[in-house]
Amino acid sequence: MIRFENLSVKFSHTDAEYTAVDRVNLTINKGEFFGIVGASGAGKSTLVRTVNLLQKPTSGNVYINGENIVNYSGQKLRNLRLNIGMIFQHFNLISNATVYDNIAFALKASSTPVKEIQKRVPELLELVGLADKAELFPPSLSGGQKQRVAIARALANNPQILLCDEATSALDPDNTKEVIQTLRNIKNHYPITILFITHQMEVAKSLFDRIAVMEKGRLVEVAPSYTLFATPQSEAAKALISSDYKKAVPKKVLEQEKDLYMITYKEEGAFDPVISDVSRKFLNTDLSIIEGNIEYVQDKPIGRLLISLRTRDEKEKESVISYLHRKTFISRLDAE
Amino acid sequence: MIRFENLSVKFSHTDAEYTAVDRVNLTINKGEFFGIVGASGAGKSTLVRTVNLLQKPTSGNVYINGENIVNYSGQKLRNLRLNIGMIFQHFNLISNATVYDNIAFALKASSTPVKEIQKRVPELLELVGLADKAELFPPSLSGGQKQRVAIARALANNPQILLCDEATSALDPDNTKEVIQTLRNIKNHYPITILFITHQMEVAKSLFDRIAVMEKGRLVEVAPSYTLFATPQSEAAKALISSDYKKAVPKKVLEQEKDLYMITYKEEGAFDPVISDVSRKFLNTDLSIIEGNIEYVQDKPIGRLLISLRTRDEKEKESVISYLHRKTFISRLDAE
Amino acid sequence: NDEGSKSAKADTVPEHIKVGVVPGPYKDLLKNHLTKVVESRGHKLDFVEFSDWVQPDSALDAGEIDANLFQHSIYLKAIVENQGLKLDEVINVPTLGLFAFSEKVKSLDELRDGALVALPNDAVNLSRALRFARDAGIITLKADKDDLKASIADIDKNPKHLNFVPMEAAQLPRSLDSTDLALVPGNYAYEAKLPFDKALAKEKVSEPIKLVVTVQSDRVNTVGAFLKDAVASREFTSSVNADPTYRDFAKPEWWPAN
Amino acid sequence: MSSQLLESTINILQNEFLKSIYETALMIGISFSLSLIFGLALGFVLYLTSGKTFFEKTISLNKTVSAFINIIRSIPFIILVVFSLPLTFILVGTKIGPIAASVPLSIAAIVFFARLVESALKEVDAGVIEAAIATGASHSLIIRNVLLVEAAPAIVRGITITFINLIGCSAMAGMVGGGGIGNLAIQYGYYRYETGVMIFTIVVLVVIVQLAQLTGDRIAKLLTH
Amino acid sequence: MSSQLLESTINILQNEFLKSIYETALMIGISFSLSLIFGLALGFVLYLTSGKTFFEKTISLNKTVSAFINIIRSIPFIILVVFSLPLTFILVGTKIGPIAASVPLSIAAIVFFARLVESALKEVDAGVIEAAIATGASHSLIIRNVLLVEAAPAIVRGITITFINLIGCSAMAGMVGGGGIGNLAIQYGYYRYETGVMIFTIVVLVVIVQLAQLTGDRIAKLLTH
Ligand SMILES: Nc1ncnc2c1ncn2[C@@H]1O[C@H](COP(=O)(O)OP(=O)(O)OP(=O)(O)O)[C@@H](O)[C@H]1O
Ligand SMILES: Nc1ncnc2c1ncn2[C@@H]1O[C@H](COP(=O)(O)OP(=O)(O)OP(=O)(O)O)[C@@H](O)[C@H]1O
Ligand SMILES: [Mg+2]
Ligand SMILES: [Mg+2]
Repeated sequence: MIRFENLSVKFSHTDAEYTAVDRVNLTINKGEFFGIVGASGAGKSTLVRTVNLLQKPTSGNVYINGENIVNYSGQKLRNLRLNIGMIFQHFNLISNATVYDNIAFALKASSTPVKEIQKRVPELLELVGLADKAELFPPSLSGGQKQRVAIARALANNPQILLCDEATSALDPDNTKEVIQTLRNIKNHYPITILFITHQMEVAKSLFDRIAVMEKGRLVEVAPSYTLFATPQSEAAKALISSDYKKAVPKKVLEQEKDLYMITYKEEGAFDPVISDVSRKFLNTDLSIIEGNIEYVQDKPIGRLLISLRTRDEKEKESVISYLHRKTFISRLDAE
Repeated sequence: MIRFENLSVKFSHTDAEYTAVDRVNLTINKGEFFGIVGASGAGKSTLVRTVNLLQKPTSGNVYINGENIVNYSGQKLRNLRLNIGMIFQHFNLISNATVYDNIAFALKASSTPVKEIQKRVPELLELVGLADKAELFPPSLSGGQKQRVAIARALANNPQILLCDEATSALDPDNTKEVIQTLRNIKNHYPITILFITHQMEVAKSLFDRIAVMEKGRLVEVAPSYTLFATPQSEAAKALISSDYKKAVPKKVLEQEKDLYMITYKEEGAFDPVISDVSRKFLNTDLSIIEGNIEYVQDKPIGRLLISLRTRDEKEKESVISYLHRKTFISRLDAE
Repeated sequence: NDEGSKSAKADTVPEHIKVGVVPGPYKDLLKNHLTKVVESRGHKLDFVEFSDWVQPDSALDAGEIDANLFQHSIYLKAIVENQGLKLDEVINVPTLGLFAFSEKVKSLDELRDGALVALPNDAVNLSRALRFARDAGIITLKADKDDLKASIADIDKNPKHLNFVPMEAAQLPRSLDSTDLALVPGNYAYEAKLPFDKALAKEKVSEPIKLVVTVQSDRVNTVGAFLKDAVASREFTSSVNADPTYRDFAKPEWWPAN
Repeated sequence: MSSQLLESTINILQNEFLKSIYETALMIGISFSLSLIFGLALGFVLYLTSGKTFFEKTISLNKTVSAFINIIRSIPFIILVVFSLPLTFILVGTKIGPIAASVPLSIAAIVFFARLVESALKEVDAGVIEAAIATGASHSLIIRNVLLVEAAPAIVRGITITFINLIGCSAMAGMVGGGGIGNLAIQYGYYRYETGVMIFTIVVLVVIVQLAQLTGDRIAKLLTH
Repeated sequence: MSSQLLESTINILQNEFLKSIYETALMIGISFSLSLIFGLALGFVLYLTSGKTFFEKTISLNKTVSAFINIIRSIPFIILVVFSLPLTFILVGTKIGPIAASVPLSIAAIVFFARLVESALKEVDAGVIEAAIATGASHSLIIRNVLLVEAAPAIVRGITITFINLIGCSAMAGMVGGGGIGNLAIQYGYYRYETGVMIFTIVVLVVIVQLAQLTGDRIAKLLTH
């Protein structure tokens, strides 16, 4: 559906040249929820902006439905854009137009009949929970409200492709969930393809089919969400995903517990009562969960637990560990 | 240190009146990291903006260090503001001034000698990881980079009070952690008071001493972070905090497991090997962790696990549950 | 169409005669003294005011007005030559000359070396002022090539090294405190109520520089004759003579003595 | 003011004032409306052809229009009046009177306002325009619903400035027999030392200008959010 | 053009051109510099006193200044010249010549530019100003480092417009013996039918205006980020 081929974007300053996107190759399938994550300044926004040619690539190609669009212009480009909704990192609302008119604008862009606009705008406002703010102007809106207007505008034309640049960054968890639910519903209705930049890993987990990790303009990792969260490969992905337990768990606790192990459940064994089993098999070793997180990514559980082995029998410990080895990934945490 | 007394802010539109902040009473202590959370449009930004009088309250008072500031003006107000750093939800950088000059501006505001400005700006840039972007102009920065400039500007004058309006919303988790670490370090050096609005519960957990929850202009809950996350009282707080497990756990799993219980560790019992104990005491019942999260808020663990009781002896189940009752908060999850 | 309307008009004297004027004493002259005469003969005068010296002629040539009164003979001749306009004068009227005024000196001889002399900057009055200065003996001009076009550059001898500054004529009376001498066209001096008897010198208003009533060449015998007749009438001249306003105006040669 | 002077003032005003007001209204009415329409259009042309955001390869068109505007703006108004006489005759069939005077006034006001419009459009936030472009909207929709709306306050301030400038310029309409209040002030106040008439007409002008300014400011404020 | 006419043109230009250039340079130099300084200041006064962001209770000051500016802008330039004569005399000791002409030119340019500055400042993003205010910066720092910087491109465009307007107005300096190129065009070209001189001077004016526009556009672009 969308294919980046050796895509680079460079910016030049005075004499220096800065490569914001560096030879990216990537294919995004029709109907996919595709996430892009990466550190601030990694080039995510720049990459996504090439899809509707707001950013002309310096080199390389972008194929949409098999057609290379980098040289599109005029009516052809406009038709392309009519099918692509975009939510901007900075909202970019028309400040002297009401909320209603901001959304109506997108509908006018696609030559929607007035009657239908009058029907559709209230629907969209309802969708983002701003039915009572239709007549306000953007400067009177809160941050999250602005973002929701931007979301409504992007969805107005039932686009085939939706580009979201941190579309939920200004929203509280509740609203975020609603937006995600909305996007899911839309996806259930027709095969919209979504490219979604986010820093919110919660969002990434619950939304994406696959995720690309960017670092300094490069694509360093592309994987299904589950794989990425379960077994991140690149340093960049690890940095983004693993909440830093060493900092999260208080020093006092880390010092107190001598034998700390990090276990990560393998997908197959996720529903086995591992801790129950171990406790019964090895009576002299208590397993206490110190910190951890077990959740579902793409309907599959991902578990990561920091456990303390409190053993009264050093030899048994070995056996516990090797037993756990069979059921999970396990690694000793160096107290350091 | 900061005290809101019966504070209200109303906006009027044509004829309607909108109450954005509704009779808020709140005291924030010196040196406290104070969080404000709440749904989009709840009035968080409006409340915080009264602290440096960017927003004049409609009624009520704001005391800073015991002095009511709502009628401050002129030099007195400026002096107050010199001691208050603010990070805006929309960054608000001077677009025609370089990153360097944007930060230098705050230092000039406090009449810092030129020599010192030349020393301090690079330090601040280093602090937010933008040393190489000093000569760029804001429109060439990525979203996160802009936010980091705004952070550096707010910190420039070592303010006594720091107001952060979603100061890390555009940052990736890694950068967010760094900023939080930076704020913590600052706090270790001198008793800065921080008022921080955020939607990122991760940030809330790791940063705040106390948290206020706002809903429709009202303060509906104020509690130490631990208490709030462990035992949220208001609906608003619950909505923000509890990740919605019913949605997170796939339907298939929920249907498959008949006996699902949610257990929440009590602070005292958090380090006990509860699951180990139960497994050994009740040999006919396996405990499998389906979903959950154990983490540290204010250096104290908060645990919440969704467990499945797979029993081969219905009578034993009762005993398991009452055993768990002694050690934890436990409630049955209705399959529904 | 243009031609057609012209010839149509050429036959008759219109009921409303449109006269182009520049506001000032000459408009008043017509308005206060000629209107009655014209009305008594069954016609009306409509004034079209202009504020410059080019448009009234081109409007007349285009047939947009029926006559005008603002220029003297020499100017008219030059215009006719330069622009190929088909205009003719029919009669001249009492006219104010130029006056030399000063707040600094009592006579022209007292002018210091390098004194500032202000003159009108429009071509008509400028050349006139230069000739006036020549006649007053403070400069000489180069062998007269074209009376109407004498400009500062045509000054030949300037023994006192006078510094000539051309400027808006109406500005001359207002700037007397900034100049040593100002050569002020009479109508502007008149409007500024400068005392004519305090003038250091007075232009001799020769016949060709008296203002003339002008019409299109092909209407000399209709509108032209009508206006000439009205102006030359006893009613008009005695009415003007009775008005003290026109005491200092140089009367045309044909003007009756009383 | 002595009663005699007062009488003269009243006399002149009775004869001339209504006519002058009418002439001014006519001249300003025509040239102001034309400058709004064509100045706006020309300002948009300048803006839309200036970069790569809207049209590509139009830099040469932009330079041509810009140079054309600059040429007109270079010509002193009095000479512009002369230069435009042939055009005036073709357009309105006469070279004199308030309607004829409206032609050079319109030309001057159009190019002047065009520059103000261009300047106003250049202040519109690039992000907002980009968002509009991203919807696939046609240029005409973007012009009407984004550029015009966002630049509206600045354009209204430009309209105020243009109107006031026109009032000033229209004083020179006397050149071609256009008359008008400004000319009344000049002819009677300046050339004929009728101070009473001058003061009165200037007061009228001040009132008109002040009203224009207040109206403009109010509208600009209403349009700013 | 016949060789005789050409000779006459060359002759006139030899005599007058350098002097005219000098006079124009003098008049524009003085009035342009003054309008930049005072127009900018007045524009800031208008802006800063207009709302509650900077000064409170200054609405009456704002209205006074605004009315004052409107009064000046209401007065036809030719009458402004007369009105300002006493002031001119006090300031420069003479009522004639290019320096004297600079006084009314400056007055007109100052109030004109002040309005453009006001308009430019009103376009500055409210959030950016708010952020600056929140730092506790003094008004003067905010003016220099925020308002001036953010409004710079629009102000530069305003400077270009003012400069070009001044070139146009300076043609009227001939009124008080100010001379200048515009006056040369009017006196020789208009009144004396020296078409050669007129065309030449207009070409010179067009070049000056075009250069001013290009320079202004370039600077405005450099200042926009
Ligand atoms: N100037 C204004 N005029 C009218 N209503 C306003 C104005 N400013 C804010 N509001 C309204 O006040 C309410 C609170 O806004 P505020 O910006 O404080 O919300 P918030 O809690 O910060 O939300 P968010 O998390 O989305 O930023 C919103 O409903 C908003 O529409
Ligand atoms: N117009 C420009 N000129 C110069 N550099 C630019 C320009 N636009 C972007 N950049 C640089 O390109 C890099 C990538 O920017 P981009 O906006 O794509 O980052 P991002 O991944 O979206 O970051 P964030 O998460 O912070 O929004 C940044 O370092 C930025 O400074
Ligand atoms: Mg980005
Ligand atoms: Mg907010």
